Amino acid sequence: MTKHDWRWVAGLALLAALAGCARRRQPTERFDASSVDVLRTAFGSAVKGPAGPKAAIPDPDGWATLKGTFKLVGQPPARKPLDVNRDHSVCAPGGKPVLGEDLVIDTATNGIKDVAIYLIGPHPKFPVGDSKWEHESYGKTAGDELLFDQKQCVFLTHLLAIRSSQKVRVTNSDPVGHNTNINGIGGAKSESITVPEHGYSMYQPGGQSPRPFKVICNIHPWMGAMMLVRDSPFFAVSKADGSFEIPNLPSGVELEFQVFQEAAKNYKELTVNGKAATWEQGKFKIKLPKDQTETLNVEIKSAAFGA
Amino acid sequence: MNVRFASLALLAAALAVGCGPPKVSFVRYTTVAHKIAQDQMGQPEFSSEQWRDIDLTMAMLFGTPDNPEIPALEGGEVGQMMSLSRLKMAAGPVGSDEQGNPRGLYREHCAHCHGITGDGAGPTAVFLNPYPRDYRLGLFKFKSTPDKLRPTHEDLKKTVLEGIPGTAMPSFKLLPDVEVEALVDYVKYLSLRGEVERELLMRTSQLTEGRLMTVVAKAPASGEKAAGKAATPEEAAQQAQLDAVREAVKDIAGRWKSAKSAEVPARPEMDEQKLAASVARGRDLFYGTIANCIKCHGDSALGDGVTNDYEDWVKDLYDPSKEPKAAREYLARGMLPPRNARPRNLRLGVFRGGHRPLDIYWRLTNGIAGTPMPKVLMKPEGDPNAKGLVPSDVWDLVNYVQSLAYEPINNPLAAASEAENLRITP
Amino acid sequence: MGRFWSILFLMVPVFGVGVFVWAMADWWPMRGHWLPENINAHGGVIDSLFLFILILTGVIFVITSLALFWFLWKYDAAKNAQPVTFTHGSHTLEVVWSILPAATLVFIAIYQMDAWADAKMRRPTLPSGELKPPLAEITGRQFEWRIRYAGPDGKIHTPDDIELGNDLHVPVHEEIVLSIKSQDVLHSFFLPNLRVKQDVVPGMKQYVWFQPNKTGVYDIVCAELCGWGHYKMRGRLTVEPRAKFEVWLAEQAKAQDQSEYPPKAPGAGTANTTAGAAAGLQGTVAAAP
Amino acid sequence: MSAISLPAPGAHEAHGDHSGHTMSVGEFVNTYVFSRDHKIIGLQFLFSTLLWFLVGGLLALGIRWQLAWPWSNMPVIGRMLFSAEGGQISPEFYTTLFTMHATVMIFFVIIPILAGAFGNYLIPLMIGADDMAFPTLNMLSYWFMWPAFLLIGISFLWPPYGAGAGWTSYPPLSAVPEAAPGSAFAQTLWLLGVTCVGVSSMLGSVNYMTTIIQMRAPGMTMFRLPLTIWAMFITAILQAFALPVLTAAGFMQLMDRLLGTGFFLPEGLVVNNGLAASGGGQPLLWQHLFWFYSHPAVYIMILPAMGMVSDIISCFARKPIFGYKPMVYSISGIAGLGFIVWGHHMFMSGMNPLLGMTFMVSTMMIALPSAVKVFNWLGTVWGGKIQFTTPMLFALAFVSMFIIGGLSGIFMAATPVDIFIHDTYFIVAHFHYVLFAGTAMAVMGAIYFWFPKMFGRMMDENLGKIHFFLTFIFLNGTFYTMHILGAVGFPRRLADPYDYETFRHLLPMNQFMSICAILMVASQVIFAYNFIRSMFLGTPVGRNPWGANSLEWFAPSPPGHGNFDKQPIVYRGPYEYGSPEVDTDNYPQWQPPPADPKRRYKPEH
Repeated sequence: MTKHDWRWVAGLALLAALAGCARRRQPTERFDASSVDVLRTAFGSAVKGPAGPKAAIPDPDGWATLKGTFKLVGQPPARKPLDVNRDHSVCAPGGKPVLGEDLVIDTATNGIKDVAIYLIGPHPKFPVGDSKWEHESYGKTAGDELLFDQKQCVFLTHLLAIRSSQKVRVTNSDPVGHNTNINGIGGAKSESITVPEHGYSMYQPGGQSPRPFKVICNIHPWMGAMMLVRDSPFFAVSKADGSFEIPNLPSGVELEFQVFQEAAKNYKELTVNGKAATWEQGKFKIKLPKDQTETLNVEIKSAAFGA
Repeated sequence: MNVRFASLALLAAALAVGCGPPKVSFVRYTTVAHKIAQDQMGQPEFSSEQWRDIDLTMAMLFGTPDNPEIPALEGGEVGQMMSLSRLKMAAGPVGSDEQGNPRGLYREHCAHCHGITGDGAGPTAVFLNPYPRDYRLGLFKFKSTPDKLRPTHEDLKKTVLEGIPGTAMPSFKLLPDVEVEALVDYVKYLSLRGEVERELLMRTSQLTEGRLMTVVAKAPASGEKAAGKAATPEEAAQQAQLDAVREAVKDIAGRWKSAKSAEVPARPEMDEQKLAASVARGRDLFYGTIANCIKCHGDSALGDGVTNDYEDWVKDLYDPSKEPKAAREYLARGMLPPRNARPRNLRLGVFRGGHRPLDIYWRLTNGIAGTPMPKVLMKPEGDPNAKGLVPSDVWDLVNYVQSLAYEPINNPLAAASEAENLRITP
Repeated sequence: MGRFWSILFLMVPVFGVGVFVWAMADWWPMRGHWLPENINAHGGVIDSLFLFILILTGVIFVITSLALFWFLWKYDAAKNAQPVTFTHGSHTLEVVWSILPAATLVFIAIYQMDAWADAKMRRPTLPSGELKPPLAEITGRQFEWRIRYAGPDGKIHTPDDIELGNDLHVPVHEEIVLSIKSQDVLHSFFLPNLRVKQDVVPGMKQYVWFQPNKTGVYDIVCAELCGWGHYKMRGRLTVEPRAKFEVWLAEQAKAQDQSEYPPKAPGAGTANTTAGAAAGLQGTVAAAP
Repeated sequence: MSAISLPAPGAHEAHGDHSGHTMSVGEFVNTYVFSRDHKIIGLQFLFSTLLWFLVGGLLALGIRWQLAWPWSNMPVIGRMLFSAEGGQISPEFYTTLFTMHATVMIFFVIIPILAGAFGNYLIPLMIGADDMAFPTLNMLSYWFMWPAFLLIGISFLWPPYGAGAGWTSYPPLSAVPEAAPGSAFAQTLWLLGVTCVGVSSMLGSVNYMTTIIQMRAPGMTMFRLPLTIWAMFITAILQAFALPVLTAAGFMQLMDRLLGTGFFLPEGLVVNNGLAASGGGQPLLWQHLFWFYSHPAVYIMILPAMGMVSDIISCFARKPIFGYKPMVYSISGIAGLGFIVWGHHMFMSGMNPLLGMTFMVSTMMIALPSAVKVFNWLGTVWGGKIQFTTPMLFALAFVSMFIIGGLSGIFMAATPVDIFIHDTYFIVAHFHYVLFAGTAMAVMGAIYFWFPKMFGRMMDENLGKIHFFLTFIFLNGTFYTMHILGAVGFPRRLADPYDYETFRHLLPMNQFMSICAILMVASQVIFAYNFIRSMFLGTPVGRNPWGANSLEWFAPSPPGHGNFDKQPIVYRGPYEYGSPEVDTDNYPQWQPPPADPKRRYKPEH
């Protein structure tokens, strides 16, 4: 056949393409329909009794302490100034720039502030009040009321970690009204409430959150903080020098911890006590010897913060 | 010559087969999937195996747009939420069954805005302001329950019946009650479905092996089950997977079950002067720092206070004010171009959540879920010198807000702009 | 073939008239394919005018069409032997068939002026001779009809107004005046059963009036393109006896005054609102602009 | 370059040296693309408009689909257009469908095919000129259509696939970009496109007027012009006077949309929570300006058809047109009155009801000349020798259908009745009887009639008759029933009228109409096949296959460049069929009168 015929075919193809047959489709299910029915029947008729052999969790043999520091290796990324666009007199007196707090490095020690480290295993749901797992020292603080203050349009606690049984007293030490918008996730309840000048409101999380969540103020959109709510009392937030300590942890069993830092992209390139390590999704497992104090000196490369 | 005819035939075939009426199916929750994949797994997308698991599980739980299913939990949590017969009435293509009962109500009345999947992204959606609700978050603005709690059946029904004044959501008051019920149930169904998909995505990202449905056992012959003989390891593994899913569906369904309207104390009866006084008090509260309304609604209640904020479902994905470029990757995945959340202009007298005093009281004391609108601080019990409002204060605010629309200053041109068309009278 | 084609053109008047007769006779399958029931005391004249014009034009249609058929049949070249009539026209004929239609058309025009004036110009008046104030104000917006009744104080545009969507109730056997306006784009307030239609234009206040003489539920249609949801602007008009109407209005007043949850037991403390609404309604009738 | 190796049609008749060698690209472009020859331009118009006719027809089928099977998946093309919602037509796409259907049919088909295609092709031939007065202007008048084609064609590419405020594009709906999906970018394209169409018609009309006044052949007095030419002449005048108003209005709306002026937007308008409009304007102003053009445009869309029908009927009745001068006067009368009746589109618009009365009278009056024309056509058929050729059948169909279309107009003219049937399917039936059953039938007839002149070959008569029969049946099945719907008050432009109790029971009727519509469009395939096939394989014909009188048949078929090989001299009017002066039943305008004075024909009076 001749060149001319090819042009004709090509033309038709183009036409078809224009007509839209070549348009990208939304992806749809890719699996065999039969397995759906199988699963549906199985789902409907749950096997009563023990569904297969569950790996029993051994009990701890006593108590131990986990402490350590988080430090930054390399050039700390500069803190970005925030866009203060109202109530300047209160929020930025003298027009001084307000800097973001998602990553605060202590210039002296290179310590990383506001790194949360909290227990997530072995129990998927922590046995609250189980004396084998929860040291009695924690009993006293179970119902405590914690302070969450804001001054000059800055949340004074940038990352607040609490137990789901505890209460938070959200106070406002500014002469302007704020609204505290707590975007709870998981069991932790969300609540957005106006906090009048020098007034306060109470927040009761109710349940635990799988990971820290945002607390913002819609009236002053640049304000931001985070909150972490756990059933277990085993969590800590690193201080300005990057140090943290979790006392009275159950010992002799493999515990799993989760590490979280707001600005961290990943936890792949770490050195833990001098040895290179990788914590996938910030998780790591550790077994603490009885009545010992285990130290974790963690160094995170500034690359992990996209610097 | 015959090449031409051949290619013509080819094109015809392509048209008939390739471009025939499409198979209607739920679309994936691509935006959130991208977000989760990035945050939790540090990769742009879920793998196709992970997606296969999710799709499979979703199909197992909720069926298809043409043939919906209710997740079968022993507790029947979901069964109490919605009835399958009503769902079938709302689902499927438009038409009617043998008995002449309507079918496909959702696609007749809702889908072109809210989308087949209830993602609030139907073909008409992009032209509307505000955008239609995306059911998949389980967040609804105008309801009687506080904070971000789920709405009650009545809340959703009211919205369907009355529509949402000031938006493109029309009233379906003129539909038969059974059809409205069907639609409300279907909205819940889509909402639940979306929440579950979101949850499954999150769980998948958390799983160490990253797979949700690794084993699919063969269907056990009814005889074996009856014999009650122990489950094979394969079945056991499968049950373990399903337990996880069950748990997820359970507590999401639980949120819907626990939805309960907030109580509202009766508004004090008032005569003219009392009302005037109450309005005056309300005005002070409006400008005061306890209720702090002016901050967002502006010094003259025209809704011009904070106008550069966004709603939560945008901020969940990315922060438009900080990283506007991130919009591209979500727009590519079906997000509608984000718009600012604008505080209501209270002088129009249009109340989207209803203009009954009750509704406005609820807006004030419950906040508006997903938006910057917070709830007012009620005076905590047992602390006399703490700041906060008492119900009568809230009623003052309600009265003031209701009176705003009628302040003569609103429309100085009312007379001029409504020149009556000339009429001759005998 | 000439015969065949002539017959084809004969079919035009045959079917043309047939279809209309069929529809008017309400025979299957064209049940209800005719003017919907008229429940407006002033609407009859429109129907009769419609029929009058229908008959008039029908006659002309039949005559001309038959003439066409007959000429085709008779002067078919294949069948017709005698030579063509070589004429360039006839002055008299031209004059005749100019004058006749002209006269008829002018007559039709003049004949209708009164009906038009009644429908669009002569707004009903109170016994006092003043213009009758509107019972309700109807605002078209994308895509619904917002309906405002005066509340207890009897004035529209006060905080106690009764505001509803798409649900208009009017008392039967009364001159009803409605004020209609638009909030955004053009709409058209169309009541098929009342033979009422008026475009609503933003920035322009207009009135429609009618006297329903039959209770029942009827459609409110939007008859001017107003956007993608044009077809969704369906309203409901309920015509009911005065007493029922006032009860209904009182209920609405109460319902939209709800300020307690869970709601009080029915009956308690609703008397004042009921009375108020009823009184307010009297007010609307009494008050004059 | 196989296409290029075609010999220029007619060129070899004018100067045969061309026919041998295949022409260079440059020559090809000059001859067929940017040609100044009125015949080529006419054919260019004809082909473009026929293609758009197809598009418009498909859009109409989209509308009919939704009305007959609301919200159900559209077969075959459903997925291409709206896979988003599973093959359903979305409501905003429905508004686009009827808007673009009207726009395409009116601005891209009817107006250009009458004035552009036939006006261009016939005027010089019928008045015995060798070309238009301003050939370059003429070429521009075609090439100004292309910006319009492109602008409006582009708007088909993105949702909602075109403008959606109706072809009347009433503000505020059209002027506020947020008001309707189609009112965003697409509406701007629409306004620009329509402006380009306006420019094109303006160029054409100036050219036609000059040509007809200046370039008639010797002996061709004004009252010896064929009625086609008279109609074209009056149409040109109408266009020249009415168009500027539309163009101005279009620009005002553009400014309202783009520059924030407030010609058509009243105070304090907030639509779809968009930005508040500038305000201070009046929506009715647009309607007045728009209809001041668009009502005369209705006659621009029917007068040339009337002219061509007169020629065809007279030719195949083999008998002089009945009342030539009254015909001319009534055309002029329609044109004159056409300028003072626009208000009858606005009886319900909120315009002062007093104006309604005056417009009612003038509107009633405009029915008069139309009546006169109908009677004259009947008079022409009476006492003739009727040849039932395809063109004749279409012409007769025009008369028969125009009677219906004309009479149904009286209902709308009667203001009280209009209260009920305004914006219902009654008006849809009315203008489809005038424009489709009327003009489109006439155009079909004209194509069959002048095809031999255009291409030197006959179209197949049998296929033509089948095409006519099917079209005639199905068009009545589609449009006549619309009167009945209108009587029930069935409104136009509703994506789902069955929401309303009042109209729910009309669904079966609509399905019947839609089936007829689909078949009607399908039967045009016969026409397309016949047209294309006959262009190459039809039986070749001489200069005057129909034995007609007017001058174009004096030229070769197809006429070469410069039209006439001999200078035509005109001795009489174009309708002297069956004259006693000659023995043949036709008596062409160019044929000298018999030498013998006794044979001369003396009119009675």
